[in-house]
Amino acid sequence: MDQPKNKRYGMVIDLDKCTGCGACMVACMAENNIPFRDDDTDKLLSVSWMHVYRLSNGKPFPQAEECFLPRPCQHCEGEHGHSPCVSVCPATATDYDMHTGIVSQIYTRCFGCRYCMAACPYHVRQFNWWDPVWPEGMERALNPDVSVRMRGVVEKCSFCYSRYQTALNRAYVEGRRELAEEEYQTACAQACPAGAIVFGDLNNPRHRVHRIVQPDLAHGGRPRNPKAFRLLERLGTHPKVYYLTGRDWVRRAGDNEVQKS
Amino acid sequence: MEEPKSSAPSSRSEPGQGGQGDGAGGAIILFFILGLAASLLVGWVAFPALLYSEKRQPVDFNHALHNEIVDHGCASCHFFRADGGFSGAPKLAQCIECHREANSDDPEEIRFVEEYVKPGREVPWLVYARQPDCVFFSHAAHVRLGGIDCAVCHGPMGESTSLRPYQENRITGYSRDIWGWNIAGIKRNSWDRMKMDDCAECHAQARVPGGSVQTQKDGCFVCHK
Amino acid sequence: MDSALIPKGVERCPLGRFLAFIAIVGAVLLWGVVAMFLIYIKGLNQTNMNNAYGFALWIWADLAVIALGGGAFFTGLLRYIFGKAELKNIINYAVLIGFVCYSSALLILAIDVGQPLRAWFIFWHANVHSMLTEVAFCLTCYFGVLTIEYIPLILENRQIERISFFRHLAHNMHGIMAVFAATGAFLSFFHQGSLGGVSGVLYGRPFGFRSGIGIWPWTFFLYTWSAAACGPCFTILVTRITEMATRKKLVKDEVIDLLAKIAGWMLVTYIAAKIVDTVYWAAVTAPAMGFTLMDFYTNNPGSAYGLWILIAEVGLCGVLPALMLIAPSVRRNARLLFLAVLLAVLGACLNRWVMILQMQAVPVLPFERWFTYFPSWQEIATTILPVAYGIILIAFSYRYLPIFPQEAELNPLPEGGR
Amino acid sequence: MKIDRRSFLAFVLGGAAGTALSPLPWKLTDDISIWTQNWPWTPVPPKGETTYVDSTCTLCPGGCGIRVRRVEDRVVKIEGRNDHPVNRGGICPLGAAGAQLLYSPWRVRQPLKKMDGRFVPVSWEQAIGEIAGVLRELREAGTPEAVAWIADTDRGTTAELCRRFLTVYGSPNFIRTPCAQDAWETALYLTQGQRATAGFDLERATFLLSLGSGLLEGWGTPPFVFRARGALKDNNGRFVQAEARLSKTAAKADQWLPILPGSEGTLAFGLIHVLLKEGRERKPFVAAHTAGLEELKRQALQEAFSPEAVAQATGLEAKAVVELARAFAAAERPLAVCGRGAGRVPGGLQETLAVHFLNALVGSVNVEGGVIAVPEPEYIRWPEPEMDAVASKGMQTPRVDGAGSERYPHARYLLNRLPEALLQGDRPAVRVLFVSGGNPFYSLAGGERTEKALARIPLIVSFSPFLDETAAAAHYILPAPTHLERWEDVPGAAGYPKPVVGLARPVVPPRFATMPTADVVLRLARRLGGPIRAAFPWESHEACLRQTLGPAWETLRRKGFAVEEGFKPQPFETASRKFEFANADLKRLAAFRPLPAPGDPGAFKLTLVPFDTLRLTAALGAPPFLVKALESEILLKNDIRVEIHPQTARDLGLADGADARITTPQGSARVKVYLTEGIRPGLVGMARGLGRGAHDRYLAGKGVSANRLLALVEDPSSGLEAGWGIRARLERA
Repeated sequence: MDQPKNKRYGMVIDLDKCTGCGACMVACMAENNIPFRDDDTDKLLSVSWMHVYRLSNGKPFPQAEECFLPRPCQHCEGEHGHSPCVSVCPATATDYDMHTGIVSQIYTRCFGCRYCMAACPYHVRQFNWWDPVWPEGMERALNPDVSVRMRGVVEKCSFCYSRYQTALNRAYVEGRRELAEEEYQTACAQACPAGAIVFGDLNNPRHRVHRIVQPDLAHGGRPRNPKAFRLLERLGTHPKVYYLTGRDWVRRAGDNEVQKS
Repeated sequence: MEEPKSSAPSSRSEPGQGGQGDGAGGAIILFFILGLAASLLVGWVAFPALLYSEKRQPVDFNHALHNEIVDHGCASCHFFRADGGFSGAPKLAQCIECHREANSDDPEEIRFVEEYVKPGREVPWLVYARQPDCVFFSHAAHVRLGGIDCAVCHGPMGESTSLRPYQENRITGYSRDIWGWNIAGIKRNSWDRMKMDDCAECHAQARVPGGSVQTQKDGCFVCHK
Repeated sequence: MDSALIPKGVERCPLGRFLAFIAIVGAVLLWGVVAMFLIYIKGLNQTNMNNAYGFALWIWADLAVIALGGGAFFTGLLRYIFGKAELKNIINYAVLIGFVCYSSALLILAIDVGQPLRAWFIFWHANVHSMLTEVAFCLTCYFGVLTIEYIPLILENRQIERISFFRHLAHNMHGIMAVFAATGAFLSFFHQGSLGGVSGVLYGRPFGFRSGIGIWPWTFFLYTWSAAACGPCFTILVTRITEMATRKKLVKDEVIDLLAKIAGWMLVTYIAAKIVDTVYWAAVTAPAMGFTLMDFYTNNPGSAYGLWILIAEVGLCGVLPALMLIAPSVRRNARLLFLAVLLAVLGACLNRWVMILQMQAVPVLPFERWFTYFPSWQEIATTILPVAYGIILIAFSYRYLPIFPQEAELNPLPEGGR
Repeated sequence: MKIDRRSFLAFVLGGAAGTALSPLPWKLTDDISIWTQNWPWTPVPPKGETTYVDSTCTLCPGGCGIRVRRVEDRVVKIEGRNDHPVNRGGICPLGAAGAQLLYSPWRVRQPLKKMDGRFVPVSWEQAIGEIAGVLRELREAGTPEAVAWIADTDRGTTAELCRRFLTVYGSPNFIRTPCAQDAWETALYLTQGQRATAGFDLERATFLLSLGSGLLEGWGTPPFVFRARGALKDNNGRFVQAEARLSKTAAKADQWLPILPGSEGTLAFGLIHVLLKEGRERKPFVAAHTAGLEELKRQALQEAFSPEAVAQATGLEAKAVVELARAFAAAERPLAVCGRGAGRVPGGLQETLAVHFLNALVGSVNVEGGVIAVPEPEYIRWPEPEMDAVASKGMQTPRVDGAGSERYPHARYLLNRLPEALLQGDRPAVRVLFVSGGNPFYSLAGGERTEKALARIPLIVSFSPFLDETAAAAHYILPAPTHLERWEDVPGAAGYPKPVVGLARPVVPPRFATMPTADVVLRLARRLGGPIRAAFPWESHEACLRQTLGPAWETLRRKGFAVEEGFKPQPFETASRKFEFANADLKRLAAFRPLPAPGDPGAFKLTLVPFDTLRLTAALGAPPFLVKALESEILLKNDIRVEIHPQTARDLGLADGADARITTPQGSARVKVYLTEGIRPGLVGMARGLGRGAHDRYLAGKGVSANRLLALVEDPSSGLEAGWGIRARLERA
């Protein structure tokens, strides 16, 4: 069977545009059936595929500056798809798909050893410490395109893979095999009122992500755009989520640096 | 306190043991066979009977009869929706298009009209092929793209004149068709089982190119959600 | 009451006192079992783990007991492959301790997973790239080997031995024990190493990551080596504690001395390698990832992972016991020997702790803070559970099985005794 | 044959072998794992056909276009409409969580009547009948003006029907809940003679100066403002935020001016001072289109507004004030906005006038990239109702809130003055209060005094779909359907610079026995009969909408919105046909004077400043997703965290996360502190929207409400609510 060209789905988040409003988080929660609890204030016990960090430049008032950094799963490519989390899963519950560049997580395969969580430096992986419970009636808002996760498994952002599946379904029914850029967008990119999140195929020069980032695909997708950077570039995880900023301190906050004095 | 010397009875028992051996050997073999037979009976006969509960479909639908009347075969009632999804078991609204009133004096049709059409109640069909929630099955990919016939997975359902009983796994809540009706999991036809391995088998045969880094087969998200 | 079960030629405490002891330890065990069921029923929310601390006390306990259980494979290797015949006097106990350690590890692992009822996926849907897969397979296989090694011991019970089949079985199993010892050593090499790989391969975690030789990171070899070095130390430690508890000499000094000497030299070589590894990591691996050594040890209020922990692990619990153990004078001094093996055991535990717990405490994203963790009582109870279980198993084995071949000789019964 | 131990063992062994050779253990193992993958207590959403319905969000005055995804008859997701001019695909967190409001188990499911302090279900017939009875009595007693109606909007058919009802009934007391538009609308009227709302052409401005406006915290229509800020960035425009706190808006500004709170008006006058002094006003515009500049000069060139004096008042450097004024004047399309935080408190009229003057001086009024007077929609053209004598007499009585009175002739609604009015006399001036939106029992400042005042009203009727604070305090709850279950015309989008009308439609049938508020009004009118009944010739709200919109109905129904793309602002309608910096009306206003925070600075060393966040709302509460998304810097377990500067913390001996007690002249509450360099020393920042007495268990009982600690502050020039903070004390708890 002939196969369409491989995609490398990725995201660019303009940190100078992001306002930290949280629409991406909520849109993600609604799209992906994220459970909520009476007390979700301990963010280390809470499930949220998208987390908005609040970065500070560490300077005193009034030189203090802040920046908001939304963090979905980085969908690391590593070397040949061996992202930090994928190779450690003992039960093949998480995988890197060369056709899309998406790191999958199969909740029914996962048995909750949490090795992947220890492996991920971005803390994108979250464990279902509790049974998900919806107050009576609110389970009606659950999206059937995304499985509800049971207690005891790890979950993470899938780049709204279910939206890819349903978009492909529509395309197949209409006799097409390829998707237009706007046909497959993640919930966060779609919702962002500031237009800070751009999503698309990094392999496709016509897609906005490619045009913005200008990825050097021969070198793990390093951005050629000088304003673009990736989190923890030095680790060699080769994430497919890029960040844009014109502020130097924000850029520096994206990676660790040994001070040469 | 007991006798400090205890080696005597042990040495005494040894020849006795050998003596008993022949007579007891037969008994041992017999009991072994008894145990074996009993457990095989339990495992192969009693267990499957206990594991599944049998349910009848709400309406005994005659596929063969309908297939003769309709113009587009299976697709007449089971079609692709505009959202790319597959309609699956028809909604009452579809049935009503022809069955506002009973078209025959078939008692089953009359009952269907009385119990469902008139009160406007959806028919709670039991879907033999219903997959677990974690599965994303794209009819579009298989039928439109792959050109696979319905029967490859669903068997000659369209030729049936009556709906066979639906068996539900008491533990998992799923249809017996998923594991297959053969309790040993032996399949003779492509539609005999619908477990993940069966999907994978067909994908391997069809040389669906694998994107998985871990397995070199299909990526997990191809069939999961 | 139970004297028919007690090995010949040795004396045991009265049954009443024995049962009282078991009851006390059993209460602790029960506490752990309650916690275990609580966790099974309510889930892992009963722990104080969180999304930043996915691995915690249990994984540490696993790694630690497996390292300490390394005494079994290494003593077996020395006894059966390298022909250190004297060690036959301690091999039984080493096997028993190993059995306890490995069964405990499996028990803890079974509690630690979020979905225990499908934990078998690790075998059925194994991912060959994962260190944990390797650990699971080797661990299970080696546990089987340990069971096979332990069975002849059970068969030597006075009452069981009376049945000729079992006596012959035990005899035959003893005969081929070298095969199992070799298998055990082979399996141990891999799973001890794989456990080292657990943190060593995590290239997203600069604290744990060690660059590799072929497919394995250095921690692979360091873990195997440290298990071989500290495992026998643990065997000696437990033997000595048993001797104290029973107020009897159970193993001759020269046996202990030999094992301690070998462990000492293993420790010397291990700690040398560890120092090289640490230096290379601090000077090359970590800086390439953007970290200096002090990034890992400072500015962590609440975590308290200061440089002291590295000094404690490598110096106090590494170099010091290594030097002590290779000194014959220290080995001859019972107190100093005890101290040395204790330090070595602590060193291995500390190493496993650091490689799992501190690894997760260190923030990798520059804008995150140090993460803190303190186990819940349920975690502590379930971690103590295997200790209680181990004590009970050892107590029963000691009471009813001829674990120590030299015991009768060292403790001649008074005239008129058994 | 003897069955001994060994036979038994053989039997067991045989059994084990047989079991292993049977499917039992293997199938059971597999099935048990499948069971764990589908635990019966973990819900599985039913599959079905996915459809999309376009509608308009009515959760805030924004009026964004939404696209509602349904699976069969369930709403599963709300997204922004890509083709909607206001939000163009974007959506705010509240809008995105809208389905949780629809499916909230804390919705009011049928009419409720409070009896002996508890709500009991009653029929619609009974509830409406009983309320009509009370209304009839009041009319018979000749005091129809004792009925008041609080609504969160005064536009659209529902609001107009409510107001019409009050009018023909005989009460002038229709009150819109306060917002920054109150001040802007008055400013536009006084300077331009236009009855219009203020729109801000943020997308095309090149220099945006915000005087304390939380542009990224809910001010205006959030998706529109957000996108506009992105456009400013793309156009290399400049964005300056003057605010005491490093809010999200300040954090995203190109420059943050950490001015003292409450000094926004002074800064505006200071900038005017510099502009005029240095002759940097846009002379062609000023000469051709404005009048009264001399008067403004007299006012602004006072010593009190010199850069030095302004520096003193704002905490900035004089140089910074001068530079800001120059940069503002030099920009191609400068625009200044005000309305603190999300704009829920109007602020002083003079302050808004100063900002508006600033815009006029640089020519940014009714032009591209400036403040635009957006006319109120005119599609509602109902015939004047026939009024009977009682109604006419009632309508002649002064409004209970004093709006339009001698003292505040230009104010239209002054809800903030209602509590004091209610406390006068033996009998409260209001005997029946209807509340449709705005949740005043929560969102009005003033703490216990406000509560006490409102509690004096003998009959309160809430139309809230949810059990919010106002509903909880009401005597009747006549639940309206949620925004996804009803028809609603949505005229205008807050701050959007063009006239736009949206249509909200029932995306799903109503879940409960609810009734649109407009239909309740129609039914009440029918019950009361006579001229009241005659004023409402419509069968239902939907019928009213159809007839009112006429031919536009079909367009709206098909497209969902109507926008006047080629809209051009109307010429000024003042007597001079110019923008007037001065006129008789303006002259009569009390002079500008920065309002201090209430309280004795000696006893209360600190100042509490409330702030808004998009993850909380005032009226609606917050659906579970918003509470989940709330930062742990704001809420930790059940404790609200207040922001203080590390220096302030040191002075008070408080560490980060420490428990503290905050006390203001209004009250006291327990809080936890959050130390940040992003706030001026001496201030205490507190998020608005927590401390809810009602709502669901995800929100209720968490934190404290800033409104309980704040006092109502009346602007002397307009009567509008102008509180921006209160003196406070913080102690270790």
